[in-house]
Amino acid sequence: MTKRFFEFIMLLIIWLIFVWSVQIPDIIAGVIVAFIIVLLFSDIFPAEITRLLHPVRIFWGLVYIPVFFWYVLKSNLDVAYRVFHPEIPIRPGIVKVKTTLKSEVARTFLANSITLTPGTLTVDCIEDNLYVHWINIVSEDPEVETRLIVDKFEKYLKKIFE
Amino acid sequence: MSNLETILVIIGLFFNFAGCVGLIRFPDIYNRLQASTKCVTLGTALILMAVVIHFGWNSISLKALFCIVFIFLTAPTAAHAISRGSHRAGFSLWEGSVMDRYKEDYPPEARD
Amino acid sequence: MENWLPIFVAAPLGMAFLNLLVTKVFRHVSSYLTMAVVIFLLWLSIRFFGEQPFYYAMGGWMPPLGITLVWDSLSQLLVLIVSIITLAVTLFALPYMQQYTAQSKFYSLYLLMIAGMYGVILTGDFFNLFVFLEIASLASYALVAFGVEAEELEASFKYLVLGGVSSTIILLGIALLYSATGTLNMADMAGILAQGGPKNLIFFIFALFIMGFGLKSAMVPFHAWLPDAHPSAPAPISAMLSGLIIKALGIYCVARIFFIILGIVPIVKTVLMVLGGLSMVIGVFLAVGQWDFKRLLAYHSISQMGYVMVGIGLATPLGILGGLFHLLNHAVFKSLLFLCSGAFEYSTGTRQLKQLGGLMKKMPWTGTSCSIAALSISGIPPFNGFWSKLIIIIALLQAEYYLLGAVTVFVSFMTLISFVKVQKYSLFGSLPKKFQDIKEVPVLMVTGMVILALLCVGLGLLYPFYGQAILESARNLMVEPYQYLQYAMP
Amino acid sequence: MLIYFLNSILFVMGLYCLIAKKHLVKKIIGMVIMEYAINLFIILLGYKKGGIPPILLPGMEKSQFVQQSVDPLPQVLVLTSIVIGLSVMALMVAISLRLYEKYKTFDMSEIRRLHG
Amino acid sequence: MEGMTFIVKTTTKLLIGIIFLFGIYITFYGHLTPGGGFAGGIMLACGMILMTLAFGKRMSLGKLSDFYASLLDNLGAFTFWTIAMLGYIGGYFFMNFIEKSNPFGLLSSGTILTINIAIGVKVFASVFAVFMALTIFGRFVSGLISEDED
Amino acid sequence: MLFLFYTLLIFCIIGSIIAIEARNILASVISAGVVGMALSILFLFLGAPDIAITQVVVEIIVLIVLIRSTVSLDNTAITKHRDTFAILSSLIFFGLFLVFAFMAFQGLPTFGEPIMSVGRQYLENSVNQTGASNVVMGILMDYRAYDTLGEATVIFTAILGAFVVLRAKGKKKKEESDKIRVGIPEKEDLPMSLDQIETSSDSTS
Amino acid sequence: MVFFSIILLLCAFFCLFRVGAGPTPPDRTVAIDILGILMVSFCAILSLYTGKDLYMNVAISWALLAFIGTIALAKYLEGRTFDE
Repeated sequence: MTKRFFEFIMLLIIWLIFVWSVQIPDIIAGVIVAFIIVLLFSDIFPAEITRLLHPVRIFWGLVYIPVFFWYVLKSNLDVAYRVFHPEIPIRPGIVKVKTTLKSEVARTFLANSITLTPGTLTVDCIEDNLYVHWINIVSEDPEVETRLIVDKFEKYLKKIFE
Repeated sequence: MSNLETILVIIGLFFNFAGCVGLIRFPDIYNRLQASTKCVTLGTALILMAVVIHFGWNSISLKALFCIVFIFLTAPTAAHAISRGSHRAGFSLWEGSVMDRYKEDYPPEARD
Repeated sequence: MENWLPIFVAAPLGMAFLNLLVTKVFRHVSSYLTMAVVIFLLWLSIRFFGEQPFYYAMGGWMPPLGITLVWDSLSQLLVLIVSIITLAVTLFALPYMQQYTAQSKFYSLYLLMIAGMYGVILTGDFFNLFVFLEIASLASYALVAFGVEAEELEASFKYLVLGGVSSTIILLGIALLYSATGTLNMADMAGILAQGGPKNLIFFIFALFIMGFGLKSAMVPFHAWLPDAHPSAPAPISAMLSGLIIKALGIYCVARIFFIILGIVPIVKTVLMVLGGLSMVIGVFLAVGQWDFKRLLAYHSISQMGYVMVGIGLATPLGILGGLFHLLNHAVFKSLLFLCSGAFEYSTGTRQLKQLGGLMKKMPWTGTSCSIAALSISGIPPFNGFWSKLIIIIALLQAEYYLLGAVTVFVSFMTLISFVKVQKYSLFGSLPKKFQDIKEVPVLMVTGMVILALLCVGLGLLYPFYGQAILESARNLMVEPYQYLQYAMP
Repeated sequence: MLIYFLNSILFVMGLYCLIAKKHLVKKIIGMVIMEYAINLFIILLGYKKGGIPPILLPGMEKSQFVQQSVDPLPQVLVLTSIVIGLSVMALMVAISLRLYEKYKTFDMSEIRRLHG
Repeated sequence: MEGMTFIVKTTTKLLIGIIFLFGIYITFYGHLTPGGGFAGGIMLACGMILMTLAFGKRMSLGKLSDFYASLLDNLGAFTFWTIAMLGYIGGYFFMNFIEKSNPFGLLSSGTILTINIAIGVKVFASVFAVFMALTIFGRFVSGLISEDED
Repeated sequence: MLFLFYTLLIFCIIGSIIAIEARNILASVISAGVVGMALSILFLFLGAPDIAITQVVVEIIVLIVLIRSTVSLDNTAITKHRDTFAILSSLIFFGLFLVFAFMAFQGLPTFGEPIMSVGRQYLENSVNQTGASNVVMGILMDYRAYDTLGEATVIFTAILGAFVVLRAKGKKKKEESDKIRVGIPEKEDLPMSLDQIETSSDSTS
Repeated sequence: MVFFSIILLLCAFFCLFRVGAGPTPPDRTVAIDILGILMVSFCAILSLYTGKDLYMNVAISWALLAFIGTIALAKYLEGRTFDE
């Protein structure tokens, strides 16, 4: 029930941002629309999101955003360097890393973060193993790979989602 | 339009450009995906960020924020789907690649 | 009050939507609903026939802003033709379509096609004409492929490709006209173009429209789809396609746009006559060698539409009269012939002429109507086909086109030969063994055919009674197009 | 004028693909391109130099809006014509899939059971 | 495995509500912002298509089965026709018979809102239905889409 | 500004050349999608956001439906029966068409200055008369609502036609029931919530 | 604005090159995916210079819908039909 109420409020807020006017008909329409969508899709919406309401999690989420952004920027500079370098210094391959995250939302965010950060691209995730395409392999030891790729995000995501 | 926004737009365009050059220059599908997804996502996000900064508290900037969130959600997911699909369809890695653990663990003939 | 005019479009459309809703609850009612709508529309078109011309503004917006429907003598003629033929074909379709699945979808598409034709005929706005033309065309593409056999799908695909090309070309012409005049209303546009427009552009638009509507009405260089599409459809749809669609979507649009809106110029007249002459000759030569009954009829459609085009393209009062009269007659007898072929197929299961024979004894009603229609199409005196062909030939001779007149007579003779063959192989001769126990088709099908057969006789003999009211007023409009500006605009 | 001409090149290319290519999907693509070209042509006919979209926003001067806005009527026509193009394409795809099931090929020159 | 990987599934779960919300926004506010019933309807159908792609057909057909899709299709078209006929009773076919108010509100423009909603529903249902028809076709050749009434 | 239009148009033309001449059918489909995307941006620059947003959704639907119609990945175009005569004659015809079109376009108003005799009336009156501040929707849904009814009917017809064409069989045999069980699962089998989906998919995989 | 748009157009031309020349189907898929995100940039730049929020609506629809197209292509690449 809390989950549905949370969804309802969130959809209503998004509706009001889209509409950007607070006349009575707009709000009534928003309530109706949000109610319909909650009725239709509440079972699809992942339940873990409601846990985000906890203030500690929100704090860590806010911390995560600049960290993530910093890594994204670094990765872009890295890619730009490789792109404009005349010899294209790459050493690609697909490596296997382990994750300790359990919930699906957290794993999704981990996979997406990995995709956007230096030189890595999630190809598949089966059970606890992430298969990651790495543009410049520095080591063939799974432990090192895990430490290099996963750990920097895992600690934040664990605090946010679990 | 102030300097900050112009600089943001220019950096964004630079990253977009780098991504598209990477799309041309890199040798195989996975590397191209790497370059283009990262760079174009960040470049577009920076341009949208310029919109946010320019308009302040406004419907345009809030919609731009939403747009950034959507792009950061969808672009990596799409990249993941494409790479998985192409690997499953049997398009193998560039011959200069070092290793392919995915193929070792799940060879094409053993898949469903 | 002129309030009843939009009902012509609204009733079939609404019934098409309602049809599928109702059949989810009550089954087997869609055919009766369709029948009710068709009878209602026939009553409406007869009740308000011969009214003074007027326009109806949709939504209460005055013409240059809103869309208008126009009720004048040319639309009256076409509405009457459509209503009558539709009634007969619907009567025929009630038993005939029992052998197909998904009948409610059939009747919905059928009603949509009718609505599209009424929309094209009644509209006074260029873009609206395009939209309703697309409705009728799309419904006919789907209906051609209704029994989903390989040949039908193939024919439907060809029809779809060429029909799509023609629609796009027509849309291009409409866009150019809009750009040149700045309005879409037909009367407004005619008023602007009467003061003179850019010459090159107008000629280009003429060329585009000749290509587009020529494809829709299957004039000869553009006829490739018709001999495949018309025979492939179920028999009632063949009758509708051959009897109505190519007229309402092709010839009517040519008459309305070329003569009334754009204003005809001599070179276009020549082009129309050349196209018509080619269609007559090539259509009939291709028809003579056919042994498939419906395919033969389809080629004759091309040939007979050539007559209409020659008559209209002549642009003398008598020629236009002959063309319009032949349009009416052809709608009647060609629908009847297709219905007869459907009846033969319903009873015997084949439409190859060589496998038929001696059906006159077993199916007297069908056989008699088939004979009447065959005599009528080949121009034997008391029937209607004779009179219209005679008028066209006299008009040709008056305008001193002796060669074309001779060709017309020759084509009529070839038509006669071709239909003598049909009669000999299907109705007379010896009855094959496997057809010994066939019966006459159900009574509703016979009713539909008999109505058309009676019309074949009646239209020929009773011309003095109805000609003035129906045909000559439409002719007068086409000869003196400035009348249109007086009643189609505020 | 040149822009209209380039546009008609696009149109003619779609027409060429529709008529001359044998593959059914290529024919459908030709149809789609032709529809695109004609839509673009109609919009180009209504463009005004330095024009703004025909949407009146709050706080906009009415007379200035009427002065600057592009022609709204072609946009209406294009909205309708886009929908029509989509419908035609859906029907075409349905028929071509069905043809593929019947003939096991997409080649129009092998789909030739009817003669004429 | 039915559907795609859990990454795609989770993204779909997060996005599907917003896609629907945006589609309905586009439909409702067609007379104030660009869009309108047609674009909104297809956007809603795209949401259903995304669900079909990510979760498989049983999920999306569980949300909206083919029977109800075609019913909605007919109902949308019929509603549109009914609006036109209501105007006809009021004087002219398609007359805008609802009172209009200030030009920048949701309810400012009479029948346009209702027409937008009718078109949106109609397009949503029909595009989804035709997508399902085209997709399922070929693997279940034996019989499709025909609750054939004899 | 004009330079942008030309560049985008050339982009469209190159895209459609690829779409027409590519050997691989998937490449053709994707380039048709690219042309649609570029057109959407062009509409946006030309001051037609309504069309742009509609073009976006239509382009996506076209892409998805066309992908469905290419049945396999290595689906190459047909080159064996190249009818040179037909191609040549059609090229000549199209060349003539272009020449005449070029001559005819001289009669049009110059690019960027439309006549707008009706358009100006719409712009002046629409907001007061219909209450819709989006003039395009005002025209589409009120002044020309009859057209829109036609448009909705066109979609209805096409979808109905697609259903009719995709039927299993057209003609009944005599005395045969035509209640064929469809490939879509029964109503009762359909899961109504996510939990059922996930449990069932686990059991099947 | 024209200058920025021209740079974006250059990027779009690169993507078009990859669509035309890409040796395998996934390459083309990547190109159309990237093009979809580039379109958002176009809308953002237009919105930045005109100050109207209607362009952002178009941008959001690009961001949401290009994703659907890409997912469809990716599923097709795996060799599966859309509904399983």
